[in-house]
Amino acid sequence: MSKTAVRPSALRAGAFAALVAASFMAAPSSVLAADPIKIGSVVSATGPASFLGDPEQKTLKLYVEALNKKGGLMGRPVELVLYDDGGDANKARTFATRLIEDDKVIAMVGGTTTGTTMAMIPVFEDAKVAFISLAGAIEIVEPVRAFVFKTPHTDKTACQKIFEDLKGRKLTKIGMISGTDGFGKSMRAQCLKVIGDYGISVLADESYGPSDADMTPQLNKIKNTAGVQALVNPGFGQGPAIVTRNYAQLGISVPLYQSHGVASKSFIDLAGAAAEGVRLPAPALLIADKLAGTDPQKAVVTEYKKSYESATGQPVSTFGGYAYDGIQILVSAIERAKSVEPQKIRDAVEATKNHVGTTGIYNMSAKDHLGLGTESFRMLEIRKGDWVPLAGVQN
Amino acid sequence: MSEFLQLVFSGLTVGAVYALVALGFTLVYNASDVINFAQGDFVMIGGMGTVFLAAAGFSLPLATLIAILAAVVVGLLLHRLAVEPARGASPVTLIMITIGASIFIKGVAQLVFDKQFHSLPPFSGADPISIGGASFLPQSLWVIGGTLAILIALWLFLEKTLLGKALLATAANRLAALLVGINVRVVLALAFAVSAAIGAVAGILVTPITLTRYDVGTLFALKGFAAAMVGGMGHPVGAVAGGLLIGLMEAFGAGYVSSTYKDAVAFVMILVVLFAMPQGLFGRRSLERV
Amino acid sequence: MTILEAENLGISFGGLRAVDGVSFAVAAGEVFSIIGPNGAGKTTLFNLVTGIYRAGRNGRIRIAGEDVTSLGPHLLVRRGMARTFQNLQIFFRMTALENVMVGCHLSEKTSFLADLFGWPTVARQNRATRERALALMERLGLAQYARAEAGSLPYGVLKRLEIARALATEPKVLLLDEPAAGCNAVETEVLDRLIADIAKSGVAVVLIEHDMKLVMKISDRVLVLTHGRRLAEGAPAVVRNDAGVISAYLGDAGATEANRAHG
Amino acid sequence: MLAAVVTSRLATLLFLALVIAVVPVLAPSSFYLRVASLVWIFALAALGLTILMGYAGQVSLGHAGFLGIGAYAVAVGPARLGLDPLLSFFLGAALCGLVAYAVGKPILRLKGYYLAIATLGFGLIVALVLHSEAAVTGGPDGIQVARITLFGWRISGATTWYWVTAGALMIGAALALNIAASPSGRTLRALHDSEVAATGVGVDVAARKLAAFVVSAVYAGVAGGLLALMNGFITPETASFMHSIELVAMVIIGGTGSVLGAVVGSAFLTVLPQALTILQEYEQAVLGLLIMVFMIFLPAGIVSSLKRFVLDRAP
Repeated sequence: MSKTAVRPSALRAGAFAALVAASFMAAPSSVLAADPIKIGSVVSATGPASFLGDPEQKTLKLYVEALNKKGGLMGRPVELVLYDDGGDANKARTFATRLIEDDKVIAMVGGTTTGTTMAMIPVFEDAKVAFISLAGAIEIVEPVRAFVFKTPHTDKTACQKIFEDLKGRKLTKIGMISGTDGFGKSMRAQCLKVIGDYGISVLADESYGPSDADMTPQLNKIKNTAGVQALVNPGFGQGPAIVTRNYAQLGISVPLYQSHGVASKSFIDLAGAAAEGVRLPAPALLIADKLAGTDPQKAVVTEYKKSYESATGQPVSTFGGYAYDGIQILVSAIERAKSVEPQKIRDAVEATKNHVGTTGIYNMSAKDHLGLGTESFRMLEIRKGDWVPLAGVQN
Repeated sequence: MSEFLQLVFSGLTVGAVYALVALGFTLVYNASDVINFAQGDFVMIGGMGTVFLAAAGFSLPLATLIAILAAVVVGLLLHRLAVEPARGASPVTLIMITIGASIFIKGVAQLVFDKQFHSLPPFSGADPISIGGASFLPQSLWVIGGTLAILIALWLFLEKTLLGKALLATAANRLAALLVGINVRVVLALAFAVSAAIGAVAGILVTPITLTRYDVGTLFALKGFAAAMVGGMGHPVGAVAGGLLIGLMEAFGAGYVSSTYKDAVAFVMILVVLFAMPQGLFGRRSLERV
Repeated sequence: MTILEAENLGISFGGLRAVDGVSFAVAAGEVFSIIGPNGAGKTTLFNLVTGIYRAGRNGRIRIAGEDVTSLGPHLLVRRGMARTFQNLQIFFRMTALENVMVGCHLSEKTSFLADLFGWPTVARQNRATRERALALMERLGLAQYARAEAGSLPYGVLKRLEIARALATEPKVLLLDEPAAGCNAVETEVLDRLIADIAKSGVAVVLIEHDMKLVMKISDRVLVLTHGRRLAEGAPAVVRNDAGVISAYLGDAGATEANRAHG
Repeated sequence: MLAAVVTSRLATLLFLALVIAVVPVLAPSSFYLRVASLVWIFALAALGLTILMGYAGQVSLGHAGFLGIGAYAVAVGPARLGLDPLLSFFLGAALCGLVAYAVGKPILRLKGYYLAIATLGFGLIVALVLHSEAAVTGGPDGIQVARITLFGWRISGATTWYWVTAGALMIGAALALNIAASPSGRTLRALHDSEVAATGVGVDVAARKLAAFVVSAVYAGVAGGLLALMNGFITPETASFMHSIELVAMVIIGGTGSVLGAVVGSAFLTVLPQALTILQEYEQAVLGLLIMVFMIFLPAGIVSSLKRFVLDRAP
């Protein structure tokens, strides 16, 4: 018995050693021809936030591909080192470490959700490498962290845009139904913060889970709340589409406001006829074809829309647009810095001025690592299955 | 009253889908003692398959049929290539295999389909029907009616056909079934096929209401499993009752308690039921035989 | 001295009265057998006595005079009641020795925390338990199987292993449910001596058994059950000749036949 | 026999120590140390489940709930209650034990799949609370975790955390092995095989299950606390259902009931996704496929199946 007792552990040793060895050999070692510039990215291409991460991933890949076709950056090819964190903050953190320690990237564009972004921030701050986040929450850039930037508008501006519109229609009592996902919860909190400035009050405040299939119970409650003059739905993914359908099903007559979380044309397809009359704040990207020729964003928005839709066959989304803006800001910063030194890249990103993106026009500074104002949002209404910019709120 | 009615409609519609998934769990469990966590993915295959086939130009009925067949093929492959070779392994190992299969199916689905949400047009219009101050979509009737139809068809199949009886016999006693000449392997494959078909039909019925995506299966598996357990594992009527109960609890939870904690309300109810009846609503109170 | 007293035990399953108002008492050193046709309620009676089923409202169980009616099964073991099972309940993934060592667990002086932190007392306790279990296995002629995985042992050995495990709890009363089932003549012979030996050591033995030869040979008293009720009770010779017992076992025709043979 | 148990117990620990000592030597960058640290942390949680599932045979599909409680304790304690991070860490582990006691008492009466669904419900409710009570937990966006200082020494850096987590795993493994070889371990394994028989020799089955549940919850809580402290940031995702499944998968894939199995299982599911990134969009499918293949061909888990394979061929 004591003889055989040694065997299993010896075998265990072998098995474990093999596993460990396998893990180390598995490190990717794909090398491009002329010493490429490595740009890192960690996005949630799968998992609950894949609705955001998938277009981001595709956009980044397409952009880098096109960039390399045009001869790359400063005469060197660009390598995009892209990892999928599945929406898990812990995995995101691991991949961030991998980008820094193993892949030795010079900058990073990614971080689909606020959670994954916040988990990765310390890695880039410690390594002193610029990190352009694609997530919404204001905490990412407030307080300002030396190496962290972001491209999406904050939820606060979306709320302000909605409330401005409500105020214009003299609607002051609203019902809210928010997703309990990061996006919905964060936007709800931001809306409640600024709502007082507009003299608007919330009479009914409901929520739904990220994968809920039916919101009639919550909407019915709002419907039965006396005095509700409008309905606001902060949320992303399938939630807003189902809310919109249930809203129509219950025959709720007050106006419905969605947020920039609906993000793409597929919302109209999913919500169908129920989407008629829904209003939302959105970046210029959604109405690329309707922009006036003089609109400063016309060119960039049209270009991105064309390249994305022809390559993927899917409608362009604002989330992909964030990634597009992020990588463009980075590439332009590298060009201006004429260097791949992380510190210089960071300085150049911070110096971004009048950068016309799909989301808006960026003017960053040492105090503002986002650089977008409310004017980047346009108020849209859905009419006959298409976005229609509302007059008077266009800039 | 109208609010109560509204919640009932909502709960029954969602609950009917849970019931169908739970029914799939039950069929496979009865025949093979396997808890098939890929059951929810059949729902996804049904919905996504129909969406993409319809988009590819197939007529809706034909797309539906092919999608169901696709789910059945996947179910048969799952049985033949993953469950059958592991015969005799412990239940946890078999569960792990089906979880692996579920991850695999989702992984393939995101390649074959995409990662976007999709919908199907409702079968008979989108104009809500109003009853007693509550309104619901015609598609809800399709879901509830479809569930009933499947239940009746399943009952007829199990009680009136030789094959169905073979399935029941195998469920009751595998060895005895083998001894009386039932081809147990065929029967097990049949159980996987039928449960896959039921899952796919559920997916097709519900997609016009709830939308679908490559990874909706996880949620359905979770709720369906809970429904099967609360009803009493292995009991078809229990599975349906469990599904409807959970659907209703979620609706009432959201409507009367808190929309944030509605899932908690449903699960607390499940716990209460299990404390009172440790074998589920319809499970036999088994006295330990020693 | 009376060790086990069971009074008026009864239970129903789905309207069927499986055991109905059965009472008996067993003294130290006595071998008390319960016989009856299949389905008479013998094992159910055991389950009532050992607390696996709850005795009916009027039922009472006493061990050495203490009322233990409402105690759970594991507490009854602490009071000195041990049993074996009709369908083997062996710890199949443990060695035979470990099976018996688990039986010693009540006499082990250790706690979960001590075990977790591996205090020196644990090793000492392990050694003591092992020795006690080995001695017990020796006594039952199981020593050579000590290190074998229980799942690999033959049926007859496992039957004895269950007895060893039950004895490890140091019972005052031992309930054996068909110990001779599936045993060959030689094994039955060994069992016969073993049971007598256990009884001689002062343990009250309650036996369910179908092997009538064995029952008649080693029992001090026999209780006959049929349809959950007591049919007869007494010394083996008395019960053997009871007309009711014969008809219950052999049917009425058989009873007539038996009568003729006697007459 | 006892000698054999002791030697194999020592052998397991020595082997584990050897692996722990060798990894830093081979690791080309601190990224590998981080991955290894994660392996040790999840192995610790899986070890807790090994005690519950492998020894006592009781399944829990809600153990990520305890991971979450332990993790949020070290985040919420200092941030909202002004507690010392180290104190919060131990309080978190203790809280896991308490919660496990309160929850386990009623639900451990349930058996098999019914217990599975009840624990699953527990895990979901924990995740839901962490998600919803944003004022305390920070909601779905997560919460910052204060860095831990020990006698004026700030614990940070991949190397430091490597040794901290490895040390925790060694302690956890030693304790788990202690239990296995003890009277309590025997009763756990006994009730795993037959509750009726265990009761029949006087084992208080309910109390024993509860003890195993509490200990396994504390393991998960400690693992969660370490994870939060190491990452410096935590989201409710930690307590998600998929994480519970992952922990169970680690135990089963590694080899139920084996201490090294828990470590191997944790390594399998932590290292594999890192290795599979080269497959890009095929990653998920291949991961699922590998899990299936391993479970079909090594049904008792990697460690246990290989052990059996060798023992069967041993002369």
